[in-house]
Amino acid sequence: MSEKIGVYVCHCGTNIAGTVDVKGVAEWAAEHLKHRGVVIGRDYKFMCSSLGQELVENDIKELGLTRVIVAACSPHLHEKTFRTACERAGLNPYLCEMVSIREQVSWVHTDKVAATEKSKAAISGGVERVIHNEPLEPIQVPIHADTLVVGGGIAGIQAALEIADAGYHVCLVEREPSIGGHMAQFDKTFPTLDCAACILTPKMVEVGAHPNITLLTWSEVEKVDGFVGNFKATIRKKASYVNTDSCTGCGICWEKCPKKVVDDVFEAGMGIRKAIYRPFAQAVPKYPVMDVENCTYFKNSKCKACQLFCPTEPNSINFEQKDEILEVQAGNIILATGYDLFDATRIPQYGYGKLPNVFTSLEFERMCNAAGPTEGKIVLRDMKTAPKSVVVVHCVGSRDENYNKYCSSICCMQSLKFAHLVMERTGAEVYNCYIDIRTPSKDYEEFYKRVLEEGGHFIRGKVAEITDAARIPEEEGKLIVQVEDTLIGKQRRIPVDMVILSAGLEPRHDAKEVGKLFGIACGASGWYTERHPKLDPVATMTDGVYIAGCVQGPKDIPASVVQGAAAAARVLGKIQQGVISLEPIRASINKDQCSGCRICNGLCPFNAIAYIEDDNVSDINPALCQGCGTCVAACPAGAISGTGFSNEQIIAQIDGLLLRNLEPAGV
Amino acid sequence: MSNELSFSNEIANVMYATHGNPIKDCLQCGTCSGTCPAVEFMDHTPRAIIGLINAGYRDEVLASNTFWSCASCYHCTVRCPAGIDIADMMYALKRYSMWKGQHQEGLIGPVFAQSFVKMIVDSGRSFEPLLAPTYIFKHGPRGLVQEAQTATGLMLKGRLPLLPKKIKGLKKFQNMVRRIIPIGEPS
Amino acid sequence: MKQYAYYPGCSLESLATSYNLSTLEVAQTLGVDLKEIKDWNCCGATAYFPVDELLAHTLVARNLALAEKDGLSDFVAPCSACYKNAYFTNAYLKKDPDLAEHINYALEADNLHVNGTMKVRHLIEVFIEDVGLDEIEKKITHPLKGLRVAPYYGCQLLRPRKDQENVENPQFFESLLSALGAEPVDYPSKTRCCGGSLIITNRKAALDMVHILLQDAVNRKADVIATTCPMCNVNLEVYQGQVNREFGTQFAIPVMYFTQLMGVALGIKPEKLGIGKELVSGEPVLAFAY
Amino acid sequence: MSEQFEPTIIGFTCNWCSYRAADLAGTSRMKYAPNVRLIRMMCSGRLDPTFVLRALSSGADGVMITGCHPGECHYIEQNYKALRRFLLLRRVLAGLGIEPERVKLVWASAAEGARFASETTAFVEEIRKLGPLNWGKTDDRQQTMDDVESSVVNRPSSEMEVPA
Repeated sequence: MSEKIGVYVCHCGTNIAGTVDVKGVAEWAAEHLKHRGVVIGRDYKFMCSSLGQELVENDIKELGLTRVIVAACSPHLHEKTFRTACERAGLNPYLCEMVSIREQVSWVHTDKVAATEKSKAAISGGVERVIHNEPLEPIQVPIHADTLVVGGGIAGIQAALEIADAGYHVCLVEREPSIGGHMAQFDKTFPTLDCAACILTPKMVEVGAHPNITLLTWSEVEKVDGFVGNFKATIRKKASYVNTDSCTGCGICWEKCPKKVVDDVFEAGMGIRKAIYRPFAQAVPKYPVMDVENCTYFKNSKCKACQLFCPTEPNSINFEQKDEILEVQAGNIILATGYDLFDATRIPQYGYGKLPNVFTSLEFERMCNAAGPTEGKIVLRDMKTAPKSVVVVHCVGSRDENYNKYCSSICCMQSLKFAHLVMERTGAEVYNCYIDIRTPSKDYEEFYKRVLEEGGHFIRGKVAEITDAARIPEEEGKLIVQVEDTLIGKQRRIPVDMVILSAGLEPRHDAKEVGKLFGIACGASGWYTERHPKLDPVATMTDGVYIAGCVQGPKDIPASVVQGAAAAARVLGKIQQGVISLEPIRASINKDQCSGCRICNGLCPFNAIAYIEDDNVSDINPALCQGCGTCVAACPAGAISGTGFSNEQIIAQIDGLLLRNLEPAGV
Repeated sequence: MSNELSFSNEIANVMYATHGNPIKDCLQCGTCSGTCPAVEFMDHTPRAIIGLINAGYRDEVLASNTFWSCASCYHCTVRCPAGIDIADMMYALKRYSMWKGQHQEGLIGPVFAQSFVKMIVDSGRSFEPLLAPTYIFKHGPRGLVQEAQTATGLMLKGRLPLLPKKIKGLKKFQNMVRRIIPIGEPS
Repeated sequence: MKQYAYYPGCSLESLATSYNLSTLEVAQTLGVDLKEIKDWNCCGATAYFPVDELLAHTLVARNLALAEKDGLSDFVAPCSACYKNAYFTNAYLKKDPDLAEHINYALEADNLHVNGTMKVRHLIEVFIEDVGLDEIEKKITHPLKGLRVAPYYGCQLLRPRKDQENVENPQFFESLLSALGAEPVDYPSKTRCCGGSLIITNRKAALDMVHILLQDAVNRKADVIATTCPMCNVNLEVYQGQVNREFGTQFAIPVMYFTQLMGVALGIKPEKLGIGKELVSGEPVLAFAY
Repeated sequence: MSEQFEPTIIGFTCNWCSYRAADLAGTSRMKYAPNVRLIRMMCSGRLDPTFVLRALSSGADGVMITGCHPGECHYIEQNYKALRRFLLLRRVLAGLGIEPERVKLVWASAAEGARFASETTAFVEEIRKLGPLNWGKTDDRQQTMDDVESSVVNRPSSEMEVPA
């Protein structure tokens, strides 16, 4: 046996020593694993202390240790500590392994004998494993200084501006004709009631004019290749049939366009636009796009009014324009693709879509907006009558096993805002039907108080149903909201003119596919999974891909802005490093053994395995590989090995754990 | 921790087939009570009953007419955002209160349930006229007159048979029942 | 031709004989072979669960076991309460081996064994899904043109089933009525409870619930209410008189089984469908077809 | 107290969820049976079925495989592959005359320390009921192992894997 292994058993004060005979374990290892190369077994009060670390370092230097086992707490706590100590003493850090005898032994067992025996087995397993460890070097990857930001809502805008202002180039891709996202649709923002457009428009303009930002609207990412530091995105820039070189955004084309279309996106179905349109006046960029599905010319080759009246020279309308495919290089990617509004028709008992005066939150936002379809007047679906009484329904589609289990986080404040706006603009009676009022942010509770003082009514109860079937004369011609007022324990029927459904937020309908494109995963509720929910909320499991805003979970504007900025800071940090080191836990293919069967190719969720036609073998890109090892387990030829988790290591560890490595009795 | 079963767990245990329904998951939102078509006739709303159960107010719950007023329409069950099978819980409360022999006085529900069960065990089928005495008595003279009018009407239309039907394999059927509840020895 | 295990249920032998008659007539006309389960027993309706849950499931399981013994695959009930009981006992049997064991121990005394392999169907489902609306439409000889029908789903036909199904605003009954040439009425309480067995145990509550249903149907100018369950039918029809006395109303709206309406549209003679046995005359309905 | 059989169990955990669940069980001081010895892998997708057979033939009485809940895999969907392999493995075990119940699959998120602890204890009890496996404690262990490995390796690989 050529390896010299040192085994260190930590007392962790009494945390371990209280349940495990640490001294006995260390001695046992030195004696019974001697034939496996263990040259020293020590126990120490606190291995993670500097003195404990020195113990290891000195032994490496003096005894010439080639492998180190530290039996202590979980490797998630101190693996780095001990590996760094080994490195200081000149030993490759990956030749050090930790064995958990605290979280997995002393803290969870009470029987001292059993705990001691389990510790021995664990160390035995660790020793067998570490024999097969190989010295490894971190993988070095250069970082391309450009960043791709996907999604031009407030989170994406914030991220793009932070990075661009720091002097680096950003490509911002947006699916719609303009950036601005949902925030551009709102009228007022809680709790300060600033006008959304007033605070958003300057930022949008800044994006449009920024020398470091390439803005690609009406565009979608179709494919992402590469890996952290070196992504290559394929982007489809959809034909807008407008030549942006000559277009001035004067608006004559949409004025003259004869085809009216209900605007389901920006106006939430409340208003109309033309077949050639700019979604709203402050849109960035200012150029219109053509809606091919509704354009008269594209339907029956007649009309061309837009082209006819276009005043620019040369004419800016180009019916021959084609989609463009662009390739963009980027070192990092920020995904800020936002949310979809919960579809209220999924709750038939609320009557949305059937009872005209039931509105969704987004419809109501448009109605309040001075630039919206009613010019800011709050009216019933007849577009003229002001309501005398309104119910705001909270938790529509949220906190409900039948729809979404999670709290959508913004609806309480949004509903309070609605209540305020209704009272302010119509003087109507407003009832908020809620389960709990949640206002946990700065100045939010104060806003709630304000709405209470203004005379808003609050009924604690989730609305059961909304109907137009009157039972008594007072209910005739009204919407009747049936709800238990749980604070008085009575079922109430509240006749009102208008109902606003505070619909929850949902992951984008295509979040799963988009996530796949970027190699990131959705959690159980469909939002993208962050690397750590508390300590790493904007990074993802895929290096170089970050998330910001509602893609990560429901959040309001301040929180989205914070995340946009946070993601930008993370990206800037990476760019400044120039080069990043990646953990060398990777799979690799032995080309001589590979039969080219390609089973592994489809198994990799990160597209790290490619088939090389010429050699008839598959190959793994180490920078894309995340080291999960699925391909290693699947390779029928045994041609793939997993660095750090090889077959040899695991099988040796199994034998060690089962104590098959001990010398047979009597020998 | 006390070894005694909480009242909430006791009730959950009586919900055998639906397996430990999450009565404890109730968020007191009131969807059930807002939905319930019979809530006006209940002394506590369904939500309040769940609250009382979770708070361990056994006597108050058993004295309530809420679960005897449940029509088993399951509207609360399908709407409950916490996934509680509330209608089934109402059945569980009925069972529990009958086992304990503790329920509000003057209710027809328990008497009806018992006579209904007795009838099925005796004949294997249900037969409306046999039910009449138990509830007509409870309704008082006015109820009796109304019931008699209705019954006569139905009789004339050939909708009330004069003799109860019995299933053929009644003995074996009763043996089957006997394997689950004691109903006395076969005569 | 596919054969179905037919479980009429107790009501269809007494209060709801017309439902049974019309079911059998319509099934025959549409080529649906209903084979009545031999010596079935009462399923316990809603009155048995308050006493003993296990026994309630056993009573239902006996009928399922009898049907399984006949080697048929579909168990069909025309009564919504019977249907709901059979549907859930059957489902629980499949997913809960302990429950199945208990029940089978009891069934053994009757030389029976249940596996939970049946597909439990409501009669209306069989007509709509297996026969198909197109096929029904083809056989209509007396379309119910202009007849405004309020489809009353009631509770247990839909609930507590909810897996991905629209239990709040279903449409299949409406489609069937349209296929018959009738005009389905959109009214808000089509899935609202009629009070069910409360009519016996809490008369006041039940009458109140029936009152609301009748009111809604009449407000929306329905000529007739169509039902899929004997219990609903009795509550809405037989107790209409008591509702009128209680609330001072003057309802006289016919309430008919959907099979009776189908029968009329298929040209079957009213007597054969049990029309004439109701306390609120169904005569006005016939005027639309003949 | 009479000598009761103490099974030896090998547990495979993924680095991200179930290993952290075990950590959490530790930091929360939840007590569970000491019979399971854990091996950390990056992902349950790394689990080669031969590891399980190796463990069983080397003296383990049971094997517990743990991973992130479906839909929560750190590597997007590799735990589904573990699930697929697990199901196949149980068939192979049955074919070899070994109770498939000796191998258990448990999903545990990093927040489910309690679940990890209770599932472990429950599994130890299950294996205790089954009794010692004693596979490989005979002299021809190596022979058996070779048979087993070939029986798995020679399976059509398409059967082993989830189509991409």
